[in-house]
Amino acid sequence: MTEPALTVRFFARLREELGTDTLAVPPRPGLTTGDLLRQLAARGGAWRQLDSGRPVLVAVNRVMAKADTPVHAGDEVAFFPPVTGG
Amino acid sequence: MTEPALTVRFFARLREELGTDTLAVPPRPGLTTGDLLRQLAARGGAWRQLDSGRPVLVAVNRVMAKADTPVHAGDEVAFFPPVTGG
Amino acid sequence: MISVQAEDFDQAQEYRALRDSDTGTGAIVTFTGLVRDQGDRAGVTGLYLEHYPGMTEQVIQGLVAEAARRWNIQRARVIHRVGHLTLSDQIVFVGVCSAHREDAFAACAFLMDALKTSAPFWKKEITDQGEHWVEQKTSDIERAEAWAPVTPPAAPDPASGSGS
Amino acid sequence: MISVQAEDFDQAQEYRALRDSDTGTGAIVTFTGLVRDQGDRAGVTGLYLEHYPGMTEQVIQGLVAEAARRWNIQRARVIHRVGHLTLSDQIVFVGVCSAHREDAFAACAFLMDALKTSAPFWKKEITDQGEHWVEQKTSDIERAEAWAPVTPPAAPDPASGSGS
Repeated sequence: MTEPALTVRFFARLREELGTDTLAVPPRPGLTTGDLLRQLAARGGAWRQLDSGRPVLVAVNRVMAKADTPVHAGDEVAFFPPVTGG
Repeated sequence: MTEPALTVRFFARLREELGTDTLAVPPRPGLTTGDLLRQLAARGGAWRQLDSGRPVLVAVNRVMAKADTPVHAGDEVAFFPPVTGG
Repeated sequence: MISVQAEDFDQAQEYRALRDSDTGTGAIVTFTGLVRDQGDRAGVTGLYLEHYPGMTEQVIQGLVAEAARRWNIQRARVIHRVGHLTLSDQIVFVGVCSAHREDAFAACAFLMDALKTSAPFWKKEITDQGEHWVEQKTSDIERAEAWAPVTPPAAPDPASGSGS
Repeated sequence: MISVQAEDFDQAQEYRALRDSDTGTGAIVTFTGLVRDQGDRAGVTGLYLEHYPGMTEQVIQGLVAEAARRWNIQRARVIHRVGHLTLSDQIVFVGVCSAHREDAFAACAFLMDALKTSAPFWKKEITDQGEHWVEQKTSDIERAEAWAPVTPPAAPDPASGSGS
């Protein structure tokens, strides 16, 4: 039985600029949202903006999370710009 | 030609307790709203409450006034309890 | 626009009028006050609202003008009913529209707080046990005074006759 | 009750529902947000609103629960539209009823401020010149933080990857 992947989602400007709304990423023990963000930024190109200092918010399983929040197999991790509803 | 009287009006609880909504009072040089209030209180009975320390607001010609606001022939002076609308 | 009236009003119609005013409108805040069963005493079944015709309208005009000086608002509408009202009846409406929500919220709350303490209306509550004039609340005075720092001093001294 | 929907809503119907809730209701405050012609840039003709389905509803439920803990309110209704909207369209509705106006005003303003900064919605403005994602405003963050003293700390750290 293979371990379920992490689902990574992007919204709004990030979704558009990365040209992706969902990715499956293999989990790794001890992985945090911050690790995941840097790992994605290392893809280069538009992905670099994830690690550029521009604010990126993160939610894990639809709850706001922090850069040191651990992520596990099967989790849904979402990265998005600061929210602008209302 | 006789000088026009002061019109004195009462509202709400005062109107009810004094049994009066309008009075004509002869004007007097130098009269203030405070003088008028004490003069009316001197009638005794329910009128005493005007000078009893219970707050009484006053308007002269439909604008809020103070105890030392002068009143003149023809003015409309109104006494009433603190307001409770809204 | 200001109305002091015995008749009921239609909140939907007032909202539509505020909404139609300007393509720059981003925020509409409305307040509606209703007759509730618990006032100064329990078991309220109705209200009688007295006012000082002529002075009331003038005071409210002044409050709306002050709101328009203090905040960036596009339109304000005030309706206050008078006479006999029953449980759950609408008493008062204040609606404000603005480009921004902070101005609309502040102007609407200011108008309500100021109406409560400076417009010549008086409420008598009718209960199963009889009727009584409502007492002015210290909390209402404090709320109105909390707006004061930017307000020109306009609050009246009570012309209480108690001595000097 | 909370709705996140593409369809328009009827302010009048929402007001009626709030009004019918309780004979103890003394105050109803409503906020409606509209698409205005001047946003981050001038000449706005429409908006596109994206959200995070599932998370959005959960966040708003949490905000309404917090409002109900902090103020004495009888009912709160939140509607937020998503998708394509045009000039003067209704975007968002927050309606609150309470015995007292101070609770209704505070809860309604809190919900709007909190929605702006913590619910996962993103606005793209459409103008004659093209389209652009709206930037979060410092003033919105400050307004939301101004409610913080009584709020349990729930604000997310940006998971910015910029070093340690």
